[in-house]
Amino acid sequence: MNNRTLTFREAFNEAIRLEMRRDPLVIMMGEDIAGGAATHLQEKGEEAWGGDLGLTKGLVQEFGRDRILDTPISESAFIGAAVGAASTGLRPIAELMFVDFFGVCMDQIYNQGAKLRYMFGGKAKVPVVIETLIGAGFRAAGQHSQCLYSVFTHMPGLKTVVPSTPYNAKGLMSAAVRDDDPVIYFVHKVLLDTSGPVPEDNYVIPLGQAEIAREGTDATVVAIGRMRLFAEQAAETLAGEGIDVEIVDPLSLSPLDEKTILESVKKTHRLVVVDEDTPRCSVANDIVTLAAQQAFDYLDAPPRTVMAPHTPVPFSPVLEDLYVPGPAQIADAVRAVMA
Amino acid sequence: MNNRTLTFREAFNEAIRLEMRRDPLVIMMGEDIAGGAATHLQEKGEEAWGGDLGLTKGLVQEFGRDRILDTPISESAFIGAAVGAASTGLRPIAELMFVDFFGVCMDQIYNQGAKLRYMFGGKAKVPVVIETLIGAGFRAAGQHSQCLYSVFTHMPGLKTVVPSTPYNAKGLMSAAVRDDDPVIYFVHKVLLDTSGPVPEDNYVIPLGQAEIAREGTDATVVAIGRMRLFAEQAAETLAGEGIDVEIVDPLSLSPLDEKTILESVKKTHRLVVVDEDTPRCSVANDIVTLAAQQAFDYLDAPPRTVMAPHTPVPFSPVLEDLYVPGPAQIADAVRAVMA
Amino acid sequence: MAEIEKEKLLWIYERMKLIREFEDRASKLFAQGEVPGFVHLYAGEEASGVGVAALLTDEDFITSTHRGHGHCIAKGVDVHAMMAELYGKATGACGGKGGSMHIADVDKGMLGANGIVGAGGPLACGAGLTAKVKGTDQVTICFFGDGASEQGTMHESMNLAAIWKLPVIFLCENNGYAQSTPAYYHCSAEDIADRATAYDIPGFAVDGTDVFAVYEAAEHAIARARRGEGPTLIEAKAFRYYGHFEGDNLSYFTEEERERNRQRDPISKFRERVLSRGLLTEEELNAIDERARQTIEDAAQAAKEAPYPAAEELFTDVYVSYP
Amino acid sequence: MAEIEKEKLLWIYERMKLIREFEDRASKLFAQGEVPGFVHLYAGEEASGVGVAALLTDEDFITSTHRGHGHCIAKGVDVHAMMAELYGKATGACGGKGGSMHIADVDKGMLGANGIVGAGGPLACGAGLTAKVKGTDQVTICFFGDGASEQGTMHESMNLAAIWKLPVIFLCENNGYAQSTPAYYHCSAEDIADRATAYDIPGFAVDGTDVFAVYEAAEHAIARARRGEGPTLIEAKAFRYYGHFEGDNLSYFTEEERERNRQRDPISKFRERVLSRGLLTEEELNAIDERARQTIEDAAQAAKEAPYPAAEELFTDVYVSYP
Ligand SMILES: Cc1ncc(C[n+]2csc(CCOP(=O)(O)OP(=O)(O)O)c2C)c(N)n1
Ligand SMILES: Cc1ncc(C[n+]2csc(CCOP(=O)(O)OP(=O)(O)O)c2C)c(N)n1
Ligand SMILES: [Mg+2]
Ligand SMILES: [Mg+2]
Repeated sequence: MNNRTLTFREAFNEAIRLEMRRDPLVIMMGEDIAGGAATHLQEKGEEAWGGDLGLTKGLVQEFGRDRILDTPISESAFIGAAVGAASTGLRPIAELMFVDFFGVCMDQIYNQGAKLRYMFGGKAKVPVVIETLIGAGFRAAGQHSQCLYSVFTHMPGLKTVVPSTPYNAKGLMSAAVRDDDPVIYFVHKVLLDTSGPVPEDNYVIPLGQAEIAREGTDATVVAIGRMRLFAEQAAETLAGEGIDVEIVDPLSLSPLDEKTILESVKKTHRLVVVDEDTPRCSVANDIVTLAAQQAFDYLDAPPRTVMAPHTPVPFSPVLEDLYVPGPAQIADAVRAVMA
Repeated sequence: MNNRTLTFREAFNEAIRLEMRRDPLVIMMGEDIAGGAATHLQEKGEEAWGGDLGLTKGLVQEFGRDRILDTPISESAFIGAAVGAASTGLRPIAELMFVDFFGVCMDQIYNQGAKLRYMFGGKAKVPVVIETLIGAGFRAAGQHSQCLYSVFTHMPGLKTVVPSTPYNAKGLMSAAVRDDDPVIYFVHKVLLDTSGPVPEDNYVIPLGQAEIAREGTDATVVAIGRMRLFAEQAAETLAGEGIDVEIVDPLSLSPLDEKTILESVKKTHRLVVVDEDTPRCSVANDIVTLAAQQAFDYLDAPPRTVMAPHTPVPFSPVLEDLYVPGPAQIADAVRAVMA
Repeated sequence: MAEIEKEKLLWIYERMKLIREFEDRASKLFAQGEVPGFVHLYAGEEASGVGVAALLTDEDFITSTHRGHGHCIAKGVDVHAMMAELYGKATGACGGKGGSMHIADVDKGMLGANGIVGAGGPLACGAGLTAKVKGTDQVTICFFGDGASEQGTMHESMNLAAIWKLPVIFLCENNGYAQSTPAYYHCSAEDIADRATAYDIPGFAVDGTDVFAVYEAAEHAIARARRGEGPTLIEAKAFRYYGHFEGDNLSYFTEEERERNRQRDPISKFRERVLSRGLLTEEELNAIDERARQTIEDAAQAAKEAPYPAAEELFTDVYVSYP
Repeated sequence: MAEIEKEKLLWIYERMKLIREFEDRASKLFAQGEVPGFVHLYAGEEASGVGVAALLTDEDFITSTHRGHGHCIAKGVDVHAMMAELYGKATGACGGKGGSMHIADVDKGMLGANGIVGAGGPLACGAGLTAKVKGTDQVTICFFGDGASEQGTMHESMNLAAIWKLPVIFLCENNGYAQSTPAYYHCSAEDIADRATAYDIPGFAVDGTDVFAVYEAAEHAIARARRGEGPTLIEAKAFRYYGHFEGDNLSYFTEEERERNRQRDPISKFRERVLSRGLLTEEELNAIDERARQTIEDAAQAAKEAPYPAAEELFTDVYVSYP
């Protein structure tokens, strides 16, 4: 039954479950992902948490504490351990609870995990997955609400994916676990409770393949992660105005599916990029640059970007709601490139 | 005598010396910047190193060990200490020996130093300078040769500067020390022994102000840091072919002098951006995006970028020389936008 | 038991009660959907924050954690400004931009709650360095949790403070858990205080529910720091009444554990002590109870009615200047 | 003194000599401009790398540092491939892409020299985790310096290895300096081995110029690790003959210090011991000297003549696959 509905959280969890059943070399580690070692619960075979936001619920019951490892608050040590384990034969998944914490462990990710293979002349591989929460909307303030996937996308040796629906969340996780390179998998916290159809079989969505979320002819909107949902809302509004928008969801940021993006732009002649990350040195600017360099003669209007401002994420609900790009700004940007 | 000649290293050192004389609140810390605490040298008032590449030679003799502090190999602790000291009344300069080490201390830089002011609602300021070595050319391999200024430029709350000559190295350091925001000051190691005229007085080059390194009418080449020197060589060659290149050196990446860049592009109608950093989520793509969005109708050809490839920096001299963009590639890119 | 004059005893009790009232109220407001975000409550740990703050002036500094309300109140941050910050209102301590995890008051020496575990260590070294360079006798207290003791920043900071002889007291509040993970699982050391040997500095483990014990240990450490002899590590063993953050149902606590905790309540413990020793009277304590309740009541009311920040505030305070 | 059979004694001496010859040659080649980049030499520290490696098989792992030549040779990495790597030649251990600071040979369990101080700690935990999950008896040796002991990663790694009981031996090579900064300045602990108490694991400080002492300590630690009882911290106190990297003139060394170091030479020490005890003969040792000299001579010659990598190599090995 292909129209079974799951939440993003359930789809994510199911992918890990199926991959861990498939391959005994897959293990997982992170803070509270088993849910604390509180003995009275262990005895009852129960778990306390299953991860801060419940992403790993139930995994420890099925796979036990030898494969689902709670860690101390030592991101350098355990994410580096995942890298070291990957280069010696396991296929670890490590949870960096919030991407905002990359500042305490980035060396192990970008100088070790990403570069060992190159520096060793191809004589090593590092099949590790690091999954991490991103994004604003939780009133979690400046240090728990960033996107930051641009920083990881900048790094040679890393692959970066940003799922947007339960369906692609599952397929991209299976692909990431089976991939032989380090993959950083970004989960937007606001998407966790969204739901959609998810097949039961263990399918894979190849890394580096974008998805046409909506076919259209008048303007191309490239929208990353949660922004895809807002782009779809904006497209509805614009349809009412007779503007037929095509929405491209890259899914993978590195490798980036340049072909699909360029084909769409060459068809519509207009480009708007929507990205919740801050503007400087962003994936959005990569995509504008791609179009400006390789579809220059096709563009009928200057490409637009709809992004968060160059500010930290504010706590106050009224300010955070202004911080996050929304359907209205997307619609305005499309109208502007159509003008 | 305004035509006194200094090396980049000497100019950098002189700026710190003059600022430390000017303001007793300025202190400096880093690994081996005093030159080790070897007592027999202390007694003789001598220093051993004056920094890994001699940037801080002589400072400890003049200012003593209370203001020039050797540190353990604890980047999080001492760079965080510089941030904490800045927010409580000092104006510290901290040396992150090589920018490649940002992965062990980024949290203190981007989550603390960069955001305290915003998160505290403006009730703090963090006048800290972090100076760090960047760039390939030293056969220093994958973990000692990166640029990475794009990562810092991405972060709201940070200012980033990349000097290119002894003259602007001195003026930008004085400006950085006097600035009330966190400034990351990037020194390309290959530039240290280059020399040029440097006035003796303590002058300032305002942050956010680009420099027209060469006036021209046919094409705009925006070149960052060491790349400016290569752009100048390419411009000589092209002049011989009747192509009159204008070279813009941004000096500051955040804030970026968009006005000067746009004026040049609107004048020449052609843009080439030269950046030693890797291409994804780069400053170069920011500048292409700037032109594509705000000078779209002025561009007569697709903007080009000349950058390092999306690979780690290789050790082998033959490979590293291929890795670094050079005058020939810059000239080719300019010819291409002229065609 | 430490000799503490009556004025100070009254101050200590009032601060502890203010914290408890503030946290109980914050918990209700979160449950009612009045206050959003990640809210980490300090109830049960009042004795460590207040026991140390009793020895500080506004000139001294503290660095805090995600669980910072108690540290703020102990250091004298205005509870009205704090409550408004929890709401994200313009009248908040940070104008609503920081929220519970980033409350700060630099003028009061409170260098901020912090969303990053272990991040306070380096910042505390910096505040200590300022005092050392300026030649003042200011001290800095670095509060951190048992879980934070596994973060590399704390190791680096204690070593740096030790070799530079910085006037910093590292105060580890061991409440037995890092989120749902017990200290006996995440920490290899018997006592976290044992780690002082790694830096050749004094280390004490004290009952973090006994304000007199905390006060006594802190008194030695602070005096040592003011004399320029460097840092001390103090481990205060306590517990938390609430979940890791509001929304956590504490499923990992046993009933015995909850009961044991109730028996150790720092506020009841203080009351018994001062009453049995005749240091304070029922009337004095009850008056404080009533005042604390009223103060928090007013703060919550005022916060609820206060305005949200103006839209422009999104863009201000990123830089001092940015052309 | 540890009982070591003759075969092993000969092996130990040969490895130590190979390291010394390799480093002396590398120093000359750098001075002649033949070998570029940052080159950190191990001469003086041979006993620690070899004393531990004598107890390992190719199945066991080691993580190394920027000063990795000695660890590589001790673990059995081919010196021809190493020398070629220093030149950046196609025949190098990493095809010329890594250089001195990144020599690796995963098949030999050598997980790489490392340009980042302290980065080996987490990687070593990972190798230990692989052995634990797969249920093998492989051990991992994490070599790190005195300076690295101040890096947060080492603290986190020792705690993680302790609570997970990983088969990892943390071997701190204390040569007295981090670049030009002496350990007595950067390190607050009396002995770095004392830090074992912070993790409730065994800790030993040994004479790192005495291969027998290192062997003995490592024997206990490795047996413990293979039994699944977890990590051990060993501090081997030695010195380095050369500067921090080639080009450093050692101005921070006193003449007395240089003389003291010469008196502690690990290779002479070994010779005296085995000769005085009649375990090996002059002839046997001299034959090894000659063989080592010749091997390195040949390696240098071959490396000089080897081809550089092809231009395409710049773009290969970034990913296993990248559409
Ligand atoms: C670097 C980092 N890692 C993880 C987290 C998520 N986190 C927030 S609080 C916490 C537990 C902290 O435990 P402890 O230090 O004992 O403080 P407590 O919550 O018990 O007061 C964790 C894991 C974080 N905020 N920062
Ligand atoms: C994180 C990091 N910080 C600083 C450096 C620069 N650096 C390279 S080696 C070194 C000294 C290391 O000292 P130690 O650990 O004692 O090893 P030794 O050189 O004495 O063998 C330093 C500071 C680095 N490579 N990585
Ligand atoms: Mg705790
Ligand atoms: Mg050393």
